[in-house]
Amino acid sequence: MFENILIYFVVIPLVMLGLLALCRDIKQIRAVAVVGSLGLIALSVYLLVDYLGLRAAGNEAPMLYTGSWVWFEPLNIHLAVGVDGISIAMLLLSSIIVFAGSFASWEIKQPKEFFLWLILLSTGVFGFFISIDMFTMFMFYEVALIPMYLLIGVWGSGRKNYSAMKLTLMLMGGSAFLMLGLIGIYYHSAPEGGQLTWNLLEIVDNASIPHGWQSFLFPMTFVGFGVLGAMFPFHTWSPDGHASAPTAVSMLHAGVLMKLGGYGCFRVAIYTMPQAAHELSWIFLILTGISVVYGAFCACVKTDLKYINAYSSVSHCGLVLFAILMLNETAMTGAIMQMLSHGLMTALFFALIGMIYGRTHTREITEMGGMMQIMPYLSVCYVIAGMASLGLPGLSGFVAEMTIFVGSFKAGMADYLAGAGSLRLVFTLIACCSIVITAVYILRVVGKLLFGPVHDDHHRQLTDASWWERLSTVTLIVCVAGIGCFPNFFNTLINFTFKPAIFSVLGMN
Amino acid sequence: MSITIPILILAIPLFMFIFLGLCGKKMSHLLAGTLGTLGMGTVLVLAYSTAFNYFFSGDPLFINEAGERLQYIVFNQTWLQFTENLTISLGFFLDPISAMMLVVITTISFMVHLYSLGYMRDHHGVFEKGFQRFYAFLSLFSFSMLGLVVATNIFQMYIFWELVGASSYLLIGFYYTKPSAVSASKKAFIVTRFADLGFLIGILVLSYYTGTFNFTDLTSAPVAGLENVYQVSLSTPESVLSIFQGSAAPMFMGASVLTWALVLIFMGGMGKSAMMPLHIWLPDAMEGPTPVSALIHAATMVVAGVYLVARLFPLYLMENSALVIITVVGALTAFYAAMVACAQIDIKRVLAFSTISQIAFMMVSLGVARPEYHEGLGYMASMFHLFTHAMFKALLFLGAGALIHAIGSNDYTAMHGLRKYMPITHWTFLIGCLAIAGIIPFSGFFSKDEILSACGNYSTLVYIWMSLVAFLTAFYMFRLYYLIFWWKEHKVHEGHHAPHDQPWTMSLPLIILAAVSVVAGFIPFGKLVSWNGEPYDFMAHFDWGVASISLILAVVAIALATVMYRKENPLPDKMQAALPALWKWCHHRFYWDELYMFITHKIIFNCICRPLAWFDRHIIDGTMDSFAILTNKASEAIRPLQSGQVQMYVWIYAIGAILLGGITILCLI
Amino acid sequence: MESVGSFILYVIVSLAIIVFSVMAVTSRKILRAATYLLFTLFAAAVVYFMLDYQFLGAVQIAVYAGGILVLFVFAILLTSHPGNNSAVLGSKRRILGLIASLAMLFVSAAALLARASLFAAKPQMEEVNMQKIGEAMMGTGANQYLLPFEAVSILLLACIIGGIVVARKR
Amino acid sequence: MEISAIYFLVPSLIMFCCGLYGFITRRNMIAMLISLELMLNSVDMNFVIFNRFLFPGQMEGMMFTLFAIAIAAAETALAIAIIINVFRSVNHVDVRELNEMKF
Repeated sequence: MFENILIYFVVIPLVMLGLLALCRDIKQIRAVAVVGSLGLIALSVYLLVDYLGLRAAGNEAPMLYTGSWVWFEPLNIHLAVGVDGISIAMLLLSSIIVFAGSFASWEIKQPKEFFLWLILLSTGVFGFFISIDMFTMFMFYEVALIPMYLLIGVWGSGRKNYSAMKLTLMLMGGSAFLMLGLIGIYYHSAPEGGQLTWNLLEIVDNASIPHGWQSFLFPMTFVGFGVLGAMFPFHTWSPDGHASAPTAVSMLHAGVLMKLGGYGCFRVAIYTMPQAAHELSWIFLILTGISVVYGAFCACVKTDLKYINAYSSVSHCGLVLFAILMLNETAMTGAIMQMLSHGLMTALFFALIGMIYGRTHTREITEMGGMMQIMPYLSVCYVIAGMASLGLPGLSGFVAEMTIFVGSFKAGMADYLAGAGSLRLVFTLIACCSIVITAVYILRVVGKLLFGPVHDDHHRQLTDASWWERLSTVTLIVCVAGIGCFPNFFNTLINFTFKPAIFSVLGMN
Repeated sequence: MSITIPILILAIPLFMFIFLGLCGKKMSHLLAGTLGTLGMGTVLVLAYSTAFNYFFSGDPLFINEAGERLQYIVFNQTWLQFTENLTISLGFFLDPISAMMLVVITTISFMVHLYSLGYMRDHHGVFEKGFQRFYAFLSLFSFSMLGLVVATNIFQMYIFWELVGASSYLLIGFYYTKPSAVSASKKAFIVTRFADLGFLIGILVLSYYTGTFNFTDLTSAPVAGLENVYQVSLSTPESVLSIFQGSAAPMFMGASVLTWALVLIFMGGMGKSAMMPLHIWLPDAMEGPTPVSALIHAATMVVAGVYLVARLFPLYLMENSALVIITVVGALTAFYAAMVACAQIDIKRVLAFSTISQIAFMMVSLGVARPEYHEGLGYMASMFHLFTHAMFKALLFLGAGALIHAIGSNDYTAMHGLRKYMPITHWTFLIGCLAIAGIIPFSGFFSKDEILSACGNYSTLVYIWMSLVAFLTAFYMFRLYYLIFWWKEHKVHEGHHAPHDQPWTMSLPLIILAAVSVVAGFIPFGKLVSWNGEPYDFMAHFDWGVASISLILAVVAIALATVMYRKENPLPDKMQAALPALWKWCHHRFYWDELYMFITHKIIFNCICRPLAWFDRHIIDGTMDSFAILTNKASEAIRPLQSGQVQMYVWIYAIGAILLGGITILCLI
Repeated sequence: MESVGSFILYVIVSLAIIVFSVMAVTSRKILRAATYLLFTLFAAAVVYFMLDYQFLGAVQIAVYAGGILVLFVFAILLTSHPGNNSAVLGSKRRILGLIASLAMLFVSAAALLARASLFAAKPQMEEVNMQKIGEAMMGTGANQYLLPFEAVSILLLACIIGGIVVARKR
Repeated sequence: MEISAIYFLVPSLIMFCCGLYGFITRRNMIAMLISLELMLNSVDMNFVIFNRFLFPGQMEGMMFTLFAIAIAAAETALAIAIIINVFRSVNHVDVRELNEMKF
């Protein structure tokens, strides 16, 4: 079992948990967190390189590094792991954000407990991305959700109890749907008389879910994951939750956890039930299309920085699900890139907001102004994050959005010309409009918060970023710019891997 | 041709941006400025050598035996691969117009770099705060603009198009503590962004049908035997033609898809080139430092729209209706901007509207270019005007900058009679005015005259309309000139220095640009740039009738301005009183800004955003909360059963037992 | 056929049980209630005697009437303030109690009366003397009760300790 | 006049019902305990009665009662200890006020 490299994505956090429990003072805690997350980054980079090497050597299997160990025999539950390019991209993203998050919570109160929960959460995240067994996947999913309640409830700010409760309950509600869906898939995972399985690869190979069941199970799983992906109208946990969460938790949650939703929608809902995905995608297309513009419009009038960013996340994550539903290779590539891009960018945003909030003790943009004069470093980072968010070329947002638009426009036109309705086309155009609205709310915030005269003279004494804050932001900015400048690397990484899946989906066209 | 020089042309500004952006704070102001200027100077030399090489070396890659200029892709690197054949590449495209643009951009940019060394400091020679940042942004802008013009494909153009917009945003908002500058930069970005939405959709439509982003695939034919070399052709390649022409041409809502795509792409051009109704950002953009206005909002970025249409011109030729739309939009904008320019007080605003009007000239010129009229005179004229306009408008802006620097105000009412104090500025400004008014032998005369004759070939109505605009142009420019330099004696306030000419760093660019403005008209432009690569001898087609009429109009306009504004007199006030409504509307720019404010703030903000946010908080979130409340209520309802009263428990237990027992017993009996 | 004397005794005893138990649960003075309980317990002891279980009757009197009731009296004196009557019962609660107890009464009475024919007259029985009880209690064979006896003794021990622990002043 | 088992069972039943009534209605914990004793006693009586009338040769009912009395003693002692303890901490023994541990 331990000869499989993927296991270490769970082992390292678990070891970190153990070490954290032994830590005596904050220095040791920081050391454990930093060394551990560096280890995770190293591991994921090694995995990336090794993976590319294997692919270059002509390994065409849909998942590499697969391994499977029986866990509960009667229900055929395994601890099954395996990765493709998408999972690797997500693992890389998660490890980077955990790293940046550790630095962003450098001076948190009650650090030991905080980091224990945070690392437990990331255990869940890593476990989720390496699993290919639906049951273990679900288990890790829950492991990632529960610590959120405590992290927000204890270390949060504002209406933290309400927000923590709301977030947890809504996500749990989503998991309820999800569980129904997963169990349904399990009971149809093999042809009559065959051995039932939770393993995604086997389920896809068997392709034995009856059509009628698909149209019931697809919405279940899609909504289940979609709640975490902040799909309209199940997004309201996101503004409140993010507004109350401490910095690192916001980062991790918006940066990685919301991606669990998109990843799950793709990997479970669409991967296993392509027919239903094809037939029912229109419902979710409408919902996600609405999310895209709706989140952006809502962000235009909010005055709380975290609310603005949370609504912006609704908009961007809506774009992820939207692109996935286009069932088009380019759009799906774009969706994965948007996940990466949004993860990094929004983590950067939340880190910066947390740092600004930590100094000014307010998040109302009406109570701040002229931050550029007071904390130039943070302000410049904020402008960069904003530019990434509104899709400036050279930063990650642009490539992701353009890939999505090109792909979904293609899907939309193909539908339209084939006489299959203009829904996709219309919603593609509507989603395109979001680039303008995004510009409006980003520039509104930048203008009010960073530029202009200093609003409050008390703010003049505030200091600029400390070294750990700089490290945290620089890490994220470098990644954002890296994706933005060299998109083709990620494009091929993602694109090469999910072709078989895509073809099985497109085969339905 | 080696690819080192082209790469350096792009890499040096980019490096300068990163270097000055990261390390600028650590170095002295002067060092940063000098480094930036030197960098730009190097780029200038490289770009000149590239352009010279392209135009005059006679290399078979650039010109064929028939003397036709060719298009050459110096390098093309895949940047992002969407599908097997749909790819965004970053490359370097050399053809007549891109070579010409390289010259224009590097010249103006270098002038502005040099000029800013003097401009961006106060009278005591203290550099402004953020001086290094200013040079970093200038470098970023130069990089983006150069990348835009050498784009090998439409998506590369879009990428740099966006970067140009962002650097323009940063530069307009350079004085970020000034709320008006912040809102102007925001406005500029959002308006152009809106236009870019059209551009993007246009690109998507075009690429969906043609399956390519490459300009060469869309507009030109490859030359046999030479790699990366293409014929500049009038008709688009067969592959593209076959998609869009014939009875099977795809239609959408009554118009052909190509028309839609081209009009949408033109919409992007309208945004960047400030065509009505997307022009509102440009006057406000004057909040930026004046050198920025000269670089971005007069000479380079604003002509990107013209360049875009010129780049895709073979496609536009396929769709007459798209060209008609361009002509109409251009003509209306030209007239509107000229009218408004007559009634502005802020000298930079006058110049801004003059810019809008002149760019509209170029657009009209492209719109009226047809193969049947003098081999597409309009295209060549448009490019020529782009070139000359860049020079003299930059000159005018830099001159205005010198005035503002000396006076400390944008308002001509604070100036008046400055000719004695600032002779260099005065003479160079006069040359600029003469050039834009179209007086022989200044450069504007030649280019404008060709535009007018192209219009005359196309339609008399357009010709008369544009001549009227030319007349207004001469009038408002000289109104401005007289109001700044004549009108009445300058009053030097006590305790202030008398205004004086500027340091050499500022004067030198003025003099160079003035010299260029004088002689640029004699450049055999048609030999270098034409729409199909064949040299075009415009002296052979020179229409003396049109030339003399336009010259007469310009002289009459100048005379009128002289009468009205040379000496202080009540005539202007009388005019104003005679046509109060017209003056008011012109002065308020026909209330476009107010209309936009109404739409964005009153309608979109108050009628869409706020209700949506309310809906989200109260309806959607309310529904979610009401689930929670419902659950709570239900639990409250059944909670009293667990009262903690042991007697109640016993009672319930007893009753239950009795019932069960009773039923059993009744059954047994 | 019973003698008239024993029948009269029966009537007195059963009346005593009924009356005193009713009074024990309705009296508003708690000490009186305890006293009525005592009478009820005595009456029960008499019933045991009538049924020829003399030892049981003796234990009833000794443990119940003698031991437990003393505990009650102590507890009452410790916890109630003298002269305090318990509050008049709310009618709602009384009705609830009446419903439950009357329902119980009717159901059980119906069952009893339906099966009344099963019960014949009191059969003859050998006297249950102390020796038999002792043997039953101390033996381990069939129908012998050493294990429960020991269990009860442990229980009582635990109870003593528990009582001390719980009631001890901290 | 035959005194059959039913003659003894009816008073016992009434005693039980009284106990039930008292347990539900009384507020004083000691009074409740008294009611409980009534019920317990009624059950003891039933054991004995059934033993005597139906299985006269055996001793199960009697022994059961014997043990029940012992257990009742233990139970009462413990209950009273608790009651006194409660009284010490809240100064009353009203069962309806003792609901802090509900929910």
